[in-house]
Amino acid sequence: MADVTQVKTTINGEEVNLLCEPRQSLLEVLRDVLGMTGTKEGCNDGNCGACTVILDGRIVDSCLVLGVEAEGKNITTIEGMASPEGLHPLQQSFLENASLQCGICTPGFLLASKSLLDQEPDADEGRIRHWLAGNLCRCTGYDKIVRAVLQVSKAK
Amino acid sequence: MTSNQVLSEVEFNVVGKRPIRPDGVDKVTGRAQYGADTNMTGALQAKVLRSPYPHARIKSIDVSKAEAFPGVKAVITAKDLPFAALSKEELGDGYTALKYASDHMMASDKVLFKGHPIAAIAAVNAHVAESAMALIQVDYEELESVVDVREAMKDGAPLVHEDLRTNDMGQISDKPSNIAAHMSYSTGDIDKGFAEADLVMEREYTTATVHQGYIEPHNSTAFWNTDGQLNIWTSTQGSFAVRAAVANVLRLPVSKIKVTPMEIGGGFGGKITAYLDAITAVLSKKAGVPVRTLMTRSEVFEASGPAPASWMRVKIGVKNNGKMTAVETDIAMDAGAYPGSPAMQAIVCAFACYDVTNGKVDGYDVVVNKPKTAAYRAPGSPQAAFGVESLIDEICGELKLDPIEFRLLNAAKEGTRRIEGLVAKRIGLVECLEAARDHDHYKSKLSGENTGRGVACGYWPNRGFQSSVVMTVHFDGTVSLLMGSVDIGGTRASIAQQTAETLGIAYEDVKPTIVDTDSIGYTFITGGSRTSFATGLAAITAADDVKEQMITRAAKIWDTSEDDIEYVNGTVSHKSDEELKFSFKDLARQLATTGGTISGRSNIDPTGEGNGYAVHLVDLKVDPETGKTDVTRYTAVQDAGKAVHPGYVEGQMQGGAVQGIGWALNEEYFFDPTGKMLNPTFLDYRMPTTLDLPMIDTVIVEVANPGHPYGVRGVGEPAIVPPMAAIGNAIHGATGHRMRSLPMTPGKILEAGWENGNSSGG
Amino acid sequence: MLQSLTGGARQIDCDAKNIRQVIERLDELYPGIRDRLVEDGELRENLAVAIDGDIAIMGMLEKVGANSEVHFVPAIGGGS
Amino acid sequence: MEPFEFVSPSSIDEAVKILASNGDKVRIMAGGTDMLVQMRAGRRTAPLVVDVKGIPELNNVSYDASKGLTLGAAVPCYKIYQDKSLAATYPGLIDSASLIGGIQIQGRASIGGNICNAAPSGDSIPVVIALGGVCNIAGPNGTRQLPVEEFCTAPGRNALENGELLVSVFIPAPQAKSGATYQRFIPRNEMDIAVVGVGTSVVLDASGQNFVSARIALASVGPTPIFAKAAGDSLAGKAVSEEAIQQASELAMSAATPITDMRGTIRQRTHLVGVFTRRTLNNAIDRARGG
Repeated sequence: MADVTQVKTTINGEEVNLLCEPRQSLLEVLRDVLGMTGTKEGCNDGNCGACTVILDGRIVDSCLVLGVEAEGKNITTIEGMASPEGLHPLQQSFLENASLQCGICTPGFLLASKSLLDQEPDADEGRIRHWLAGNLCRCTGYDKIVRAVLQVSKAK
Repeated sequence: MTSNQVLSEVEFNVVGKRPIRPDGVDKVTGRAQYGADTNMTGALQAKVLRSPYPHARIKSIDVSKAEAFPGVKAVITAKDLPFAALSKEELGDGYTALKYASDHMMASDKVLFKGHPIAAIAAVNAHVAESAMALIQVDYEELESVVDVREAMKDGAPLVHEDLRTNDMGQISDKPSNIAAHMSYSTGDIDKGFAEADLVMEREYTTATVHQGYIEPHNSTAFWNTDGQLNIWTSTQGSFAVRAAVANVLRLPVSKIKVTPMEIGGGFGGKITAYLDAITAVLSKKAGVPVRTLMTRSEVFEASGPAPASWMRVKIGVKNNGKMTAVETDIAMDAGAYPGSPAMQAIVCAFACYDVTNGKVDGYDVVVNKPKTAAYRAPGSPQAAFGVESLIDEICGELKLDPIEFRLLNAAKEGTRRIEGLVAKRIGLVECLEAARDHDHYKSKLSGENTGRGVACGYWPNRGFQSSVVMTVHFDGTVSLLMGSVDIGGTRASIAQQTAETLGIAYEDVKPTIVDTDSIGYTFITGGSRTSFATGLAAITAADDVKEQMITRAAKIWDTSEDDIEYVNGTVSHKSDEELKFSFKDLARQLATTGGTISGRSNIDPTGEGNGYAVHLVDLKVDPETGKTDVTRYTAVQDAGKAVHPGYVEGQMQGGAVQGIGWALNEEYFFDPTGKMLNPTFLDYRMPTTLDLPMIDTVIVEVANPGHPYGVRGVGEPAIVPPMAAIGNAIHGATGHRMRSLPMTPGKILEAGWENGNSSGG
Repeated sequence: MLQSLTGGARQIDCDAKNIRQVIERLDELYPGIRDRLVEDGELRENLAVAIDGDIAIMGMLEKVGANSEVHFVPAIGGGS
Repeated sequence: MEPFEFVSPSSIDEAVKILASNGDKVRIMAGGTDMLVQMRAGRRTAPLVVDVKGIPELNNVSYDASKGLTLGAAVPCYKIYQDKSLAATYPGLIDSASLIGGIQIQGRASIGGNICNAAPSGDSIPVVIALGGVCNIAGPNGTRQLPVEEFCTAPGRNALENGELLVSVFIPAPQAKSGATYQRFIPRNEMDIAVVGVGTSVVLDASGQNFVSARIALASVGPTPIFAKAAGDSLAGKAVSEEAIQQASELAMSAATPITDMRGTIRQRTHLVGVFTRRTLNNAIDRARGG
């Protein structure tokens, strides 16, 4: 077995100590080491966005980040999006707008949308479409996803 | 910006509303468990070694080094499948069918496509399994391959299967061929029909291999216990289909296999075939612990089931007023490595939008050295519609006829006999065409240079098939609904709505659960646009069963005859005594002390499915210097019969339209001359992104299906049928070029310009 | 679709109570047609039978009325 | 993926020592967006991966109006386009940085990494060549400079010697009345590899009516990004005109040596070089004029 490295990182506000091999991606670490399966694998080469997480305030494809790179970083995954008080407004909006069909791409879209509205609370349709172009959805044709984000955006 | 219009005549309490789906919260919080999310104690991870060649004979496989690799727990090849030990004599007529099924899962003598499984390894983790794969030594004898469907049909083409003979409507040819089947239907007299025509046009069309493109790769987790029970957890459109496929290949009684359907991350027809389950099971048996196999994205492209490439010739004769006098088509579909393309569906769907007096359709199912194709949303119909609907547009241009008026003049309607012989019942094509004609989109003026507008329509028959539902009334008045239909895009919601409507209770009081194959009766796949219709009917029937039992219970409580009691809108009341009345909840509370709970059940195999029709309108702009097409406006019109949850019906229409836009413009498998796929990634298999699309307008037309109490028709499939022709027709409007080959890439549009004499622009 | 066996006839009238009998009558008229429709006593896998426009689910046992119209049609599965 | 060791040096010296002592066995990783994909696909292997994002000089962005921009090799794209002053000064660079991959990729991918990856289609390379970019390279024998157009030597190969590391890219301060643009042709609108990419920069005279100089570079039409020197030089001293631009675009087309593959044909790519040379020149001229 290959050697493992200790990594100290923060995930959804909790400090986490974990062991992983250098070759394991952050996606593998989340899913296989930590059992956090909300982050999905669609392509494992950065072309679908299903594994999107927020790393130090920026969205990244967790399949293209090594687990060892998480050392000292702050990570938000889909498991950290809702609070005990309830769903994030984007999660609620996705439900109300029937913005998911199979739901496999949904965690990635939600985190990408959250990071957009965190930075640009009044993002318009064009901006939303540009920001979400790294996330593939095959079920919806995107219409209802874009509408759900628009509903939460302050742009009217 | 856009409008979503529902044309409905009947109002229901729950059906037709837009409640939040029961599985919604789990899916927006990452809690929903998909197939890749299983986490069994001690589970191994498996990898599949796949053929690098599209066509080769396997001379030998040596797995000894892989078996010795640290961390490897089991290695299997086709020798570990039951087929290897069964003789032709034992299997008799079933030999070939089992050989194909078993070899498709793991090749025994020949590999027939790049990506064909050769061996599989279960190890402590996927990296170790992958490293060990490199140690398996396979000695191949490369064979000449055949990739193109028409090349494969020629005499002298390399044979994919040496023993395959053409099945010509039940008659088997005497010499081997790549043409697995020929099928043919006709009606009237086409010679006479063409002779009567004022204009006859004939064109050829081709379409490329495309993939369903679901975002979740195939997966399977299996545990074959020492007591002989095999458990499988997998993402599938049909848990019973997986059970049947595994039972067949592993020669097990179905009772020994329990399949638990996990949440499924998209299917579109591509997750019906069980690619991984049997080999994962055999690995588990060998290793004695659970095993999980996950495909990579490139494995999905190379070794699951794309939709076939096709060639077709279409000939249509019309009078000057546009009335069709005769139609004819030949369609050849590439089945991939094993027979089974949807050529039959293609010829049945090709002219189903029209009232055809004289027609002949011929289909060819052709094997080639490519992955075995699978269903993809309305299988066969989109390819056929690309040809037929493009040629109709060309005829309309020639005769200066409005394309919607042309279609209205020829439209199939109730009573129209289709070429395959069936007579249409109440269908909504005319209503869809009228809705499209009257839509602001069609009435608006197209403006700007290099812009075009296209129209096309499409058909899918929809199906019934078996569904089972069990529902139990709890003492608090809620209802647990158990079903075997998996939920790809709102199934729980749609079935819960029909249940609540029938019982006259709140949608929130119905709790649907999708259960394993031991816990419910046989249920056909979620596919064929059948689920809201057939499983919905099963739920309605089971709810009726509950209602009858509730009446019986009330009769017992009131000590009266059941005939004195009626059940209306969730209230059980005495017909002649106004004092005697139970709400559903009140009566449910009484169940505990009057004999216990009530369960309704139904196992049905319904007919009465309503055919689905769609009409699409598209505006687009083509950059004449680059050939790139931008879709600027899109309207999808479709007859849903009755939209149970309009939000998810719109979603099906939008999703189908956008898959069609991808198919039209950019999606295709690139093969090298031997059949190796060159672009097995989402980078180069170019599915549309948010930035490639406008909002997709929808108009839900509701022409009630008489075969369903709420009028429901299937909606999943018709929406992918019209887009390719609609876009091709619009590109003609924008550029003057007729595109007859999918996809209509920028490069092809540029070339069409060069062929038509435009300078290369320098 | 089987006109090569029926000498081109598309429509054939016959007396029968169920599909099995329909096929027997056809086979009497046009020997060989049974093998094209039936395998191991059941309708071939890719074949369905429609009676008065409805796909019959009982296969060979499906009852046929006096004036029923029977069609042998392709069995069509589906995608999404 | 085969196992590897991972080190994260914190200084250039440390990195150079690791690189020099490991020779072929080492891969340098910045954003990892190309490298991890290549390693996973087995196209590149290495028992040792050196993450250079912890080295301060590689994360540095410094702009001096009199000299120019020093862009650390590991600076991710988003930091470039989010920097408002950079966006105003180097809009051509922003064109590239904001179209590499999607937002997720831009959170990790760097211009330096894009250049080192040396793909013929590298989207950042043409405009950096057009802007006169220079690679600052550190190695066992100290530092050296190399024009960006000389850095890529073959598909996936660059001019770094054993033990060397790309520290930063220097881009000269823009002259008055200058402008630069990068545009590419892709079949979709995002998330694609350039079928053709063209980066151009122009310097106009004070009137804004005449070219002082111009540089044009091309992506995806040869084994490496191509500096189409003759095409740019043809504009020097000429009045801004359709003819001059057309002539430059024809020279750019003749500098292109594309192949036919699944992403495009020779004829299509050559044609598109012409189209995008004209489009980028016109856009760069607008920018130079302050439009």
